[in-house]
Amino acid sequence: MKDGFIDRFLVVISTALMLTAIYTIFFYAPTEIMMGIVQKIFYFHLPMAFMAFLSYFVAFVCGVLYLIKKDIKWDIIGSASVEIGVVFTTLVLITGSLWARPIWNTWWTWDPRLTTSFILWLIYVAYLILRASVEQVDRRATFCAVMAIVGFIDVPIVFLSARLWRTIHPVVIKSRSIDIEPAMLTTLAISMAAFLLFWLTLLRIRSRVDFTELRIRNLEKIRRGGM
Amino acid sequence: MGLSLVILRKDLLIEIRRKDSVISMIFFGILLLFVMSMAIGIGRKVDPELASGILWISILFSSVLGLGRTFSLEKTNRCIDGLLISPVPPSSVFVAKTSVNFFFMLISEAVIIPVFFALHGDNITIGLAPLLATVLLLNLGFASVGTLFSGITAATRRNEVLLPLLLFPVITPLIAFTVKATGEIFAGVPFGEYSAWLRLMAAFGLIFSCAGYLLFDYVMKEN
Amino acid sequence: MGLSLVILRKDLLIEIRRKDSVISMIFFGILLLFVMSMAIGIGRKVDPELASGILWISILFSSVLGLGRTFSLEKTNRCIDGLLISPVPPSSVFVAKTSVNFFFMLISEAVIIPVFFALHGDNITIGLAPLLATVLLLNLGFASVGTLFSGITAATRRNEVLLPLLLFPVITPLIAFTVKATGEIFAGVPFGEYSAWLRLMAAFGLIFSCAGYLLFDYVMKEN
Amino acid sequence: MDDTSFLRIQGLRKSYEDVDALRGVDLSLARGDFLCLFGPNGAGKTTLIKIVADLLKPTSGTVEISGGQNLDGGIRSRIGLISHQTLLYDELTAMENLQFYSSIYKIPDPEDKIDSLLHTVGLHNRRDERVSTFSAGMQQRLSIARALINDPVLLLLDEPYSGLDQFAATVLSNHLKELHARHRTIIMVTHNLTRGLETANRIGILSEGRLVYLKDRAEIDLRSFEDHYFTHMEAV
Amino acid sequence: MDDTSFLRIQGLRKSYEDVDALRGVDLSLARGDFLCLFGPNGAGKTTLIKIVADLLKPTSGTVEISGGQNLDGGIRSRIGLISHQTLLYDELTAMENLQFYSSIYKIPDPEDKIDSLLHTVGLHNRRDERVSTFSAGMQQRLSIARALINDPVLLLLDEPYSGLDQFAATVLSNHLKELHARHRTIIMVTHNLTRGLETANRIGILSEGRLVYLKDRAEIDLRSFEDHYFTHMEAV
Ligand code: HEM
Ligand SMILES: Nc1ncnc2c1ncn2[C@@H]1O[C@H](COP(=O)(O)OP(=O)(O)OP(=O)(O)O)[C@@H](O)[C@H]1O
Ligand SMILES: Nc1ncnc2c1ncn2[C@@H]1O[C@H](COP(=O)(O)OP(=O)(O)OP(=O)(O)O)[C@@H](O)[C@H]1O
Ligand SMILES: [Mg+2]
Ligand SMILES: [Mg+2]
Repeated sequence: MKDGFIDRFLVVISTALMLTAIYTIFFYAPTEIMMGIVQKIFYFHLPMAFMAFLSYFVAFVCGVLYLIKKDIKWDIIGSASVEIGVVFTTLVLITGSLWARPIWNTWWTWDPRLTTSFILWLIYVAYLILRASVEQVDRRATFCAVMAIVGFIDVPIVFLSARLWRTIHPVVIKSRSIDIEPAMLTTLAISMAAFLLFWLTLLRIRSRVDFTELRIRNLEKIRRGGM
Repeated sequence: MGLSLVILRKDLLIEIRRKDSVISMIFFGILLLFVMSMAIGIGRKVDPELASGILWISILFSSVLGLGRTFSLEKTNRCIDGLLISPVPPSSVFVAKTSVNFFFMLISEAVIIPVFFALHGDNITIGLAPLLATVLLLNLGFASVGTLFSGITAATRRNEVLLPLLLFPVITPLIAFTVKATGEIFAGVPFGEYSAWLRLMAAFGLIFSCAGYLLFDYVMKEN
Repeated sequence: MGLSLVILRKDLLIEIRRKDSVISMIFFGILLLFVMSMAIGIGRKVDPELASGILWISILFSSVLGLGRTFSLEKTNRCIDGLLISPVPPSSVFVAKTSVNFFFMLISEAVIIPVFFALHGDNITIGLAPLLATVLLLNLGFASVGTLFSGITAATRRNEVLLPLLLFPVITPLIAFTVKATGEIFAGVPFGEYSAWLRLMAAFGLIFSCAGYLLFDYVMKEN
Repeated sequence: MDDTSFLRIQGLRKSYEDVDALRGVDLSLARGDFLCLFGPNGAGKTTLIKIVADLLKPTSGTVEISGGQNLDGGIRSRIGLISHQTLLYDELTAMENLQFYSSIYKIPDPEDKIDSLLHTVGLHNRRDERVSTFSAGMQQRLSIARALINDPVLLLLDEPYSGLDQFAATVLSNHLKELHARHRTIIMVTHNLTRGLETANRIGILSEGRLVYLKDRAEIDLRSFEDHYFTHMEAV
Repeated sequence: MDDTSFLRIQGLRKSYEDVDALRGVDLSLARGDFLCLFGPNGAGKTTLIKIVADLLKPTSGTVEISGGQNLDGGIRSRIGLISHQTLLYDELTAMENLQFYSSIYKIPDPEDKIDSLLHTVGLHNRRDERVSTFSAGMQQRLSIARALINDPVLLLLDEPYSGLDQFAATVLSNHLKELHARHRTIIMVTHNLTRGLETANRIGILSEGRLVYLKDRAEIDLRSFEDHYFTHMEAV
């Protein structure tokens, strides 16, 4: 009951925030001089990339917790998180490509940042394939936890290897300063907040589906006179 | 440690009896080397980095054959149940299987690399010591991640297929480091300029052999 | 013919239930595409023939996964004995398995080729009709030789390993024709100039599907 | 060696690398005979069954069934086999397995047949579950249904009772008796003396690749048979 | 539920996706008990054995062996298991298989032990041949030797008689009686009523995931037991 209320609340808030973000992006933020209108993609591109990382981090934590506690809820949250992460990574790849076409005059290039994004995508799609090929619930949860941990350990290594290559992909957010116009920064912040809330909503709803399924299965068992 | 040795000895005995793991790895590696050289190299000057890419793709894809084997061996007749009910700790199994895989890779590399030099040796400087270091570091990383994952995929229905699927995405950084390092070795660059790559490879190997050692417990119990 | 359909239907049913053959083929194909493009393509202009080599190596190596599967399926619980004692002629099994493999390859190509264009599409002319012809001819040759050999290797102890080992040397000509033809298609050359390759591919496909049809009898009885 | 024999095995030998599994087996069965074959582990029983089913080639010797060499001719569609393996597809359900086998035997209107077989082996309520989820005995039961789907005239049974509970075993015994009454030719290998002696009309013992005993059931005295059986048991 | 029990199973349940294989099993065995468990196909016997061997996790409930939960502690090195599979390496010889298993159990001077076990199961003259060339029954025999190599105090036997000829079966029965006399705790699953009733001191029937019958052998009247057995058989 209470959960349902929080969910509905989240949906409303994140929709509102998302609409605000879209408004700010198109009517408040200045149009970039060099790139023109395509630069607007940036406000989706970057938040999506961050949400993807956040998803994988959450999956990692859930993986560790599952192995320690053996509580299936961590598996459910972790896998939901990976699914969302894969969706966002896919969107990063797509938005990036759409952006790259006019700017770099190519859909794809073997730039390290792009390459690493693609590697992340591969790792977590492999996770989903693994998930699909194991049926027993405990076994699947354990393997997915291990995969989520190993995959996440890999993330910094993947990025490290990227830094060591020459790159045409811009590194904006350097260690301390951010070289970006204030209005753009505000827009980015709003957009970021909107995506964060959207991510949270998705995670809750997606894991709710699995929790419900689990409950249904248990109820069915009781009905069959098992439990 | 003693138990790892017992398992290691058994696996080697079985390999000596069947001879097929290492032979397939070697043959498949050479095959890949040829097919790729043919598809890519014909009428093209193969520079050091490209050559290094061809070499490692051949070695790594052929090594997967050996990897999958070490576990499917234990699944026939459910020998793995014999290990699971016994007092052998899963980590000993991990050490044994990683060593077996490391060793099989070494043997097959000892054949594939000379063949590679015969094919592409013209444009390439041969630095034996640094190459050996690269090989050993690569094998460490590959064998430990590979053993962990072959433990996972052995418990699924389609072991031989799923293994490369899981493995390659995760070891892409290792492949990238190795290709880079070897490319520079082949180009005859001084050690100082590529030692960073070797250090990264060592880090990768260490991190993942520890992760494998710790996680293997959970994996093996699910088999 | 009727019997082939029965077996074909069963294989598709099993695939629908497990979903894993086609998915693994697709994923492994993309993985190979990516690893090779990365190892070879970084900082290099990928010309049409090189691109064509990368594409076909990815597709063919991933297709082996599906091939091995169609027979290992029959070996678990020795279902193949069930076929052997029955009045089903081995040639019907051949037709069924070749069709399954042909079909699985087609599905996976339908995904891999678009991804390939996304990665390398810039320097490449897209000729849809001739490409489709190439794909169909390649699949015919590959699926028939592959089915024959998967029948052979299924009778050995290490089916999944031996299969590519036997298969690739035999189909090297087919690969060469395909890479050549596709390279020219990608280069935007007019049909007349590469139609010879396509004719060679068709000849290869026909010869080997007949050979497979005739030889399969002997192969299957040894299982 | 009468001319009317349905199955005739002559001078059958089979050598594997180190072992001579069959060292000259001669046997002839009339249509409607039910032979139960006993023998110590490693005697060559499975090897014999496989050769009769044309799944294994003999080193020398011949098997003629219904006049033709090695199953050529129409007889192939009327053979049933139960072996150490189940010959079932793990990923298909019980129902789908039987449907598949009935279509390769081109059985017209198989539904009723499948239904009644599933009832016989007691798997009717599990018919839509995948075989991989079945227990060992349930798989053996389904394997029996599979072997009977084409209403075989020659039935080759290699340890059909293995894994079956007593209830299923009794059902199988009764079914075999009925098939025997309907003049099906049956060769059964088993280690279960009671079941074997209660159903078959001919009893054989295979030991070290030779048929050392072959008698009509009617002529056999139970006590002396057991003694006989045990004298041949010591050697693997 | 006496405090001296060697093995104690409480409220054991196991559900696979569609099926509830165990629906609450309580059982406690004293050291030296020999329990023979009967039950129809699919009753959950194998599932129970696997859970006790710690090869499968229960959905709920606990198994305590010698006081510790789930085999933790020294007891793990004194467990013997015979399951539906043989747990043998196909490519190794009989001898090498036993050598391997004796080294993972760290058995000092295993030669004599291996020799005597090979004699017991009648495979001494085949000891240097690869397991893959063995017949089904020979593999089962070797599997028995394998399970006994560490002189187990807890022996879990899932249909140990399957595939054995009568001679080997008698040898096994005698060996089990001897182990029973030496106070080994044994759980045996079998469909062979005679063998089960002749060796065990406690008899149970598992049906549809529940232990529906459990009595001391001494209290059992043979006739009435068979009736009892058959009333529980009908359901898969
Ligand atoms: C981990 C994933 C990624 C992150 C964190 C990321 C982040 C960013 C950031 C912060 C910018 C803003 C640069 C600026 O405005 O100066 C940017 C720009 C851009 N990104 Fe990404 N990106 C990622 C992946 C990708 C991918 C996969 C593609 C292409 C397929 C891509 C294509 C682009 C393009 C074309 C630009 C504009 C470049 C320019 O201004 O010249 N990005 N990215
Ligand atoms: N892996 C599995 N997945 C789903 N269901 C299973 C699985 N293994 C067993 N079952 C089901 O659990 C039940 C008990 O199976 P189990 O193997 O324990 O039976 P059993 O008593 O050993 O039978 P049998 O005498 O035939 O060996 C059966 O209904 C079976 O279908
Ligand atoms: N593939 C093989 N390679 C080598 N030897 C084999 C092979 N199969 C069987 N044998 C040997 O042939 C002999 C007969 O084996 P077979 O399987 O026919 O025995 P069986 O009578 O069926 O025994 P069981 O009662 O144990 O099933 C045995 O000595 C066995 O070791
Ligand atoms: Mg046999
Ligand atoms: Mg069982």
